[in-house]
Amino acid sequence: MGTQWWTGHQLAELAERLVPGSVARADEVAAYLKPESLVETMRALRDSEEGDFVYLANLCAADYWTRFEVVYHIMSLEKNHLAVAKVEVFDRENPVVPSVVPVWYGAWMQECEAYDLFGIRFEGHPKLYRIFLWDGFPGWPLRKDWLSMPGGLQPGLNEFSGTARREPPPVRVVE
Amino acid sequence: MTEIRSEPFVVNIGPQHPSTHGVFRVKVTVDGERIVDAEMVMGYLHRSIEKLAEERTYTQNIPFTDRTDYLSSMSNNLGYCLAVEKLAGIEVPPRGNAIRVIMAELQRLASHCMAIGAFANDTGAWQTPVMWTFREREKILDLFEMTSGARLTCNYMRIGGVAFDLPKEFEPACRKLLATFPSFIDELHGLLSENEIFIARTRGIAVITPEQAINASLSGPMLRGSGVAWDIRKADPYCGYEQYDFDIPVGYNGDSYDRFIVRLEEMRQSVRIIEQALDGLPGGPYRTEVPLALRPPKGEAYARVEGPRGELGYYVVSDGGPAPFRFHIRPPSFINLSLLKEMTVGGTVADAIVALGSVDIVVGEIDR
Amino acid sequence: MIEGAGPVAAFWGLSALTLLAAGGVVVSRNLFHAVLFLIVVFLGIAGFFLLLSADFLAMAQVIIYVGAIAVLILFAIVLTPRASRDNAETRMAPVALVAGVAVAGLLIPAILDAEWRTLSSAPALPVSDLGRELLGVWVLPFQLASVLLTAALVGAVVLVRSPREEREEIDEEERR
Amino acid sequence: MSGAPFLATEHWWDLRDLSNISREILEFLDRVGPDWLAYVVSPLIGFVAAFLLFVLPSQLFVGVYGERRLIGRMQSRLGPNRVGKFGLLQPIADAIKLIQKEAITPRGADKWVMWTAPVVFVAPAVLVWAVIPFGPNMVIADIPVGLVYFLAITALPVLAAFMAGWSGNNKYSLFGAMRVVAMAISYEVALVLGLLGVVLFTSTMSLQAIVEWQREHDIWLVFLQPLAFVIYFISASAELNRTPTDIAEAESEIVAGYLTEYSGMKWGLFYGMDIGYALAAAAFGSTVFLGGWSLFGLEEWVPPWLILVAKTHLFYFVFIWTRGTLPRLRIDQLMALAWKYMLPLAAINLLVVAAERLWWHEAGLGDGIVYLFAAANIALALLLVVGWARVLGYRPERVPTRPRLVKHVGGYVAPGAETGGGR
Amino acid sequence: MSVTLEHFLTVSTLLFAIGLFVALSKRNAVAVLMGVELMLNASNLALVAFARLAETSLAITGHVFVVFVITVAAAEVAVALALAVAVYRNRETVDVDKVTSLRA
Repeated sequence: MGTQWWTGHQLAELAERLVPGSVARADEVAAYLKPESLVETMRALRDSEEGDFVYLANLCAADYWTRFEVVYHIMSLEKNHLAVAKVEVFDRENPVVPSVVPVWYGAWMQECEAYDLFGIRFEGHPKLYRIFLWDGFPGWPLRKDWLSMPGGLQPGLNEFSGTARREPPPVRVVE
Repeated sequence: MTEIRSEPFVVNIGPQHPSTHGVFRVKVTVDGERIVDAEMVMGYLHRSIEKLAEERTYTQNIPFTDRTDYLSSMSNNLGYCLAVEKLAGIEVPPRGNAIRVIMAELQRLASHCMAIGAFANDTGAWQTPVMWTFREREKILDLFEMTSGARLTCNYMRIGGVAFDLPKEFEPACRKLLATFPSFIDELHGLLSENEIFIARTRGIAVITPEQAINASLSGPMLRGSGVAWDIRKADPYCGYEQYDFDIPVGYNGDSYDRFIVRLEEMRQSVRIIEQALDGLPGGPYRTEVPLALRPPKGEAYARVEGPRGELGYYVVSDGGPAPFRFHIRPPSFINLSLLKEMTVGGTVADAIVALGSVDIVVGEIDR
Repeated sequence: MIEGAGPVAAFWGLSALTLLAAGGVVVSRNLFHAVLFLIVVFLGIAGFFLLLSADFLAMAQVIIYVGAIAVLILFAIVLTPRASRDNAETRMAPVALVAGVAVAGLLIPAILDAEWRTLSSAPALPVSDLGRELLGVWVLPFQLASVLLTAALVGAVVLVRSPREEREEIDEEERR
Repeated sequence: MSGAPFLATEHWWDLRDLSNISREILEFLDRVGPDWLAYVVSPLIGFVAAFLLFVLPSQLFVGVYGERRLIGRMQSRLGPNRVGKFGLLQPIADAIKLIQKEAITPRGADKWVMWTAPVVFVAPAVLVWAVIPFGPNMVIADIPVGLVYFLAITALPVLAAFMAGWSGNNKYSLFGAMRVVAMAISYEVALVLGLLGVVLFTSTMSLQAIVEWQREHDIWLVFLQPLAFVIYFISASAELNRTPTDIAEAESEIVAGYLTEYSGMKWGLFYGMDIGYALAAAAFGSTVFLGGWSLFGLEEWVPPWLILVAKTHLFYFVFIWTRGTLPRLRIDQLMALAWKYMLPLAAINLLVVAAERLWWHEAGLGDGIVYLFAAANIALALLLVVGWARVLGYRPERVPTRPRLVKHVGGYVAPGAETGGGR
Repeated sequence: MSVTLEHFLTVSTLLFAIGLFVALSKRNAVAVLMGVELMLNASNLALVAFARLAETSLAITGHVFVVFVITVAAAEVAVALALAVAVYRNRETVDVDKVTSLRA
């Protein structure tokens, strides 16, 4: 009865068995995968008999000041279990994570959203663009250090100088 | 003959168009009547709710969830409250759970009314189905008003239960509604499901195979229409859904018509669930008292409910403070749109409208 | 001979309308406008037919010329791109003008000069007579005309079929 | 059809036949005025009478008000009920509102074409009424080719719609224009073929004579020609852009079709004349198929024009009804309906009628045989419609209208693995 | 005041001349087709005028001819427009000056 929620250790154990050396660390909640072998691991998890993670329930990013986390909630419909995988990125200037679109097409829009709001570039995404905000929007609004717009500007169209900026502004790291 | 260079031209469907269900825009490239490319443009309604929620307490965030999917505020409230309860380890009393189930299912009825009406409008039925479904939806909104004081953005669920107990008048009014609702569904069945023109317009349009549907993370009626039996109320029961007896409707080949009949059947099942919940409505408290400025322990929680449009998930991260550290909504209609291009390219403009209508999007939820 | 104030006024009005509209076909720079002028010519000719008590032909003129032919021409104009919608003349325009003036200049004096044997009273030409004539004396040409029409339609369909449609059809057959 | 007047009197005050009063006026004018005056005044009287008695009230109060109230009832809402008693003045309020509105002409539009299109649209709507007989003596121009006249005149608004769509410089408008032309050309063919069956039976193209024929034989042509009637109804509703076939104005797809760029009274003319054409099509249909102003002898006591008005509005009610209930077909489905379905059926119908007609006249059978023909034709029509649909692959029993039901979750449900449901 | 056969024939001739000019001078294939239609209409007018006004025992024949002309015109338009569209698709032009592939 009910979905069986895997602990991070369970998932880490399976992932390590399928793709050796793919897990960075694991805790009670989630298994932290290494970005280098992410797509390979995810594909193995999807195709494995035991895991059968055919369904990507949720993909989102989170900002923990020093690092970004990309969270994958993956699920099996037939076996009815759910596991949480995470990828950590420490580069705030230019965060890059491999895209899992080749594994789950459902990641397409959610990766665009994470890119739009966090600035995390998903390498291998067929068309990564700012899905909600316009091109040239200054900064990545869901980052913790995005408190107001650069230059002290407040959100609001009449406050904008009019010249749209193509490049994201330099990020102010608040530690 | 040499290859003919046809003249494709771009037509904007939306953001201001009679059938885009809000400020949503599809840029379609057409060659004659046939669509060769489609591109979604969204974000017109982006309010950055996820960012705003990081600066308010957990209880203050409940009204935000009303305003994401404004057609099913109860389900959104419920999903968020479940996530926070999971995070803070709060138990909900049985009466609260039963009331939540009743409200969520009523909300599903109301939302499907809207979805079916708008979908019939998209196929070109001149306002009649939408007026009929709105008539029934009004009765449900009356019940919401009776209980929560608001019709659309109810803000009714609370962390640990619901905001108020059911008023005395609720049960007779709800039973009266439930007594007439199945006949209304039969009426819709006669008006639309067995209508030859409606079948001709929707059958075989925007077909999604089960493999595609699963791979693209579709959920709700979109997934079930493709023949995949998946319903979070059954798979991962919350609020005591395991006590109720109901079936999962699944479609045949995943076309627009299947998604429509799945929604229609879901309304029948919802009526069944509400009847059972009303019959077995337990007494006792309806809410666990939680401090107003709730400080859940450090950690994260992902809770999901079967919203009218599909898997409605809330991912909440707490850093021990009074406000969520990260607040993410997994909006079903946003992800259900993933396959829109595959559904529309190759069909005509009229088919694209039907395909978009069968997804049942709410732009407030897509853009948040 | 047609007499009476009404018919004569109608004749002069129709003549002016038709010829001016024909002039409009020549001078208007926009091909779409030219077709609209052409429609006015067609309607004027239908008016002439009514004046000459050929009711059925007038109606047929409106149905076929205005309802079908003109609309088809408009359709073809919309199908071709904007750039080729002008109504300009070629370099041969002066020659064509000479030809037109020559035809008019030769024929009109001849017409005015000829001794036409005209009727004093108009013959009655009901539609049923036309039908009997068509299916009696002229039945063979009638059949030929229908064959021609069919052949023309088939030819038109074959001509405008695009390779994509052909490919689709071949694919479909192969699938079967 | 002048014939012997069968109405009781010829007094001018006998309003059962309105031609009495107009004849009085014309004779009076002939006595006092110059000889051309009567010629000028008589068509004016015809049009003014037709407009005052029929078109204007029908258009305003049945077309606009009645249609909105009726559709309101079908949609379980009230409809307009604020302006005047029961909202009866709503159409007038709408007209005033439309006149006040700004008539916008987009910058890239072809101004002259855009401004003439409504005029081209309105003129035929008035001209159509010239051949509709309102009573034994009440027809403005009883021309021998009235039926063809109707078809010819109704070919003109298509042109106006095309002009409107082309001139707006809008992609939706252009879509609408292309669709309206494609529809009109396709449905005209089936329509004419269907009406030929009627002409074969009555051997006349004068509408008055067709009504007389139906009166003499005591049968409506709808019973003799059920297929032709159905084809007429569908084609008329297709050419009028009424809802099951309103793809030219398909609101949910191409906003408002060829009317997208129109506003104010220019739009109002299109809107009003849409109803005018619908009424004209209803009047024509009731004249040709439903016995026109005759009602099995009752027309000798009841004013015949009232009978025609009643029949027209009944016919029009069916238009409203379909509009209120049916979804819209797609353009390729409509084309298929016209070419693959209605055209063959119309051709078969024509053959059958020709054979019947030939047999009737060659064998010298009496008039009573029409009842036999009627029974045969109705049975044949039903058979043909059902049979031809089957030939074209119509299998309603293969369409499940209820989903399958399963008890437990778990991935894809193969056909046959479900636990309940189905059709 | 009266209108005679000559009047109709004159109008018909003028119309024919205009049609000839249009057919010979226009650059656009569709416009050429329109000129041909004008000429056909002019001849129709003459035929009907003869049938109504000239002294002949075969008056109805004029009407029969008009029916044939209208039929042939419809066929011609269908083919000509199809040609114009096909030529446009292949060569991206409907300019008759530029469609000269038959020239050696």
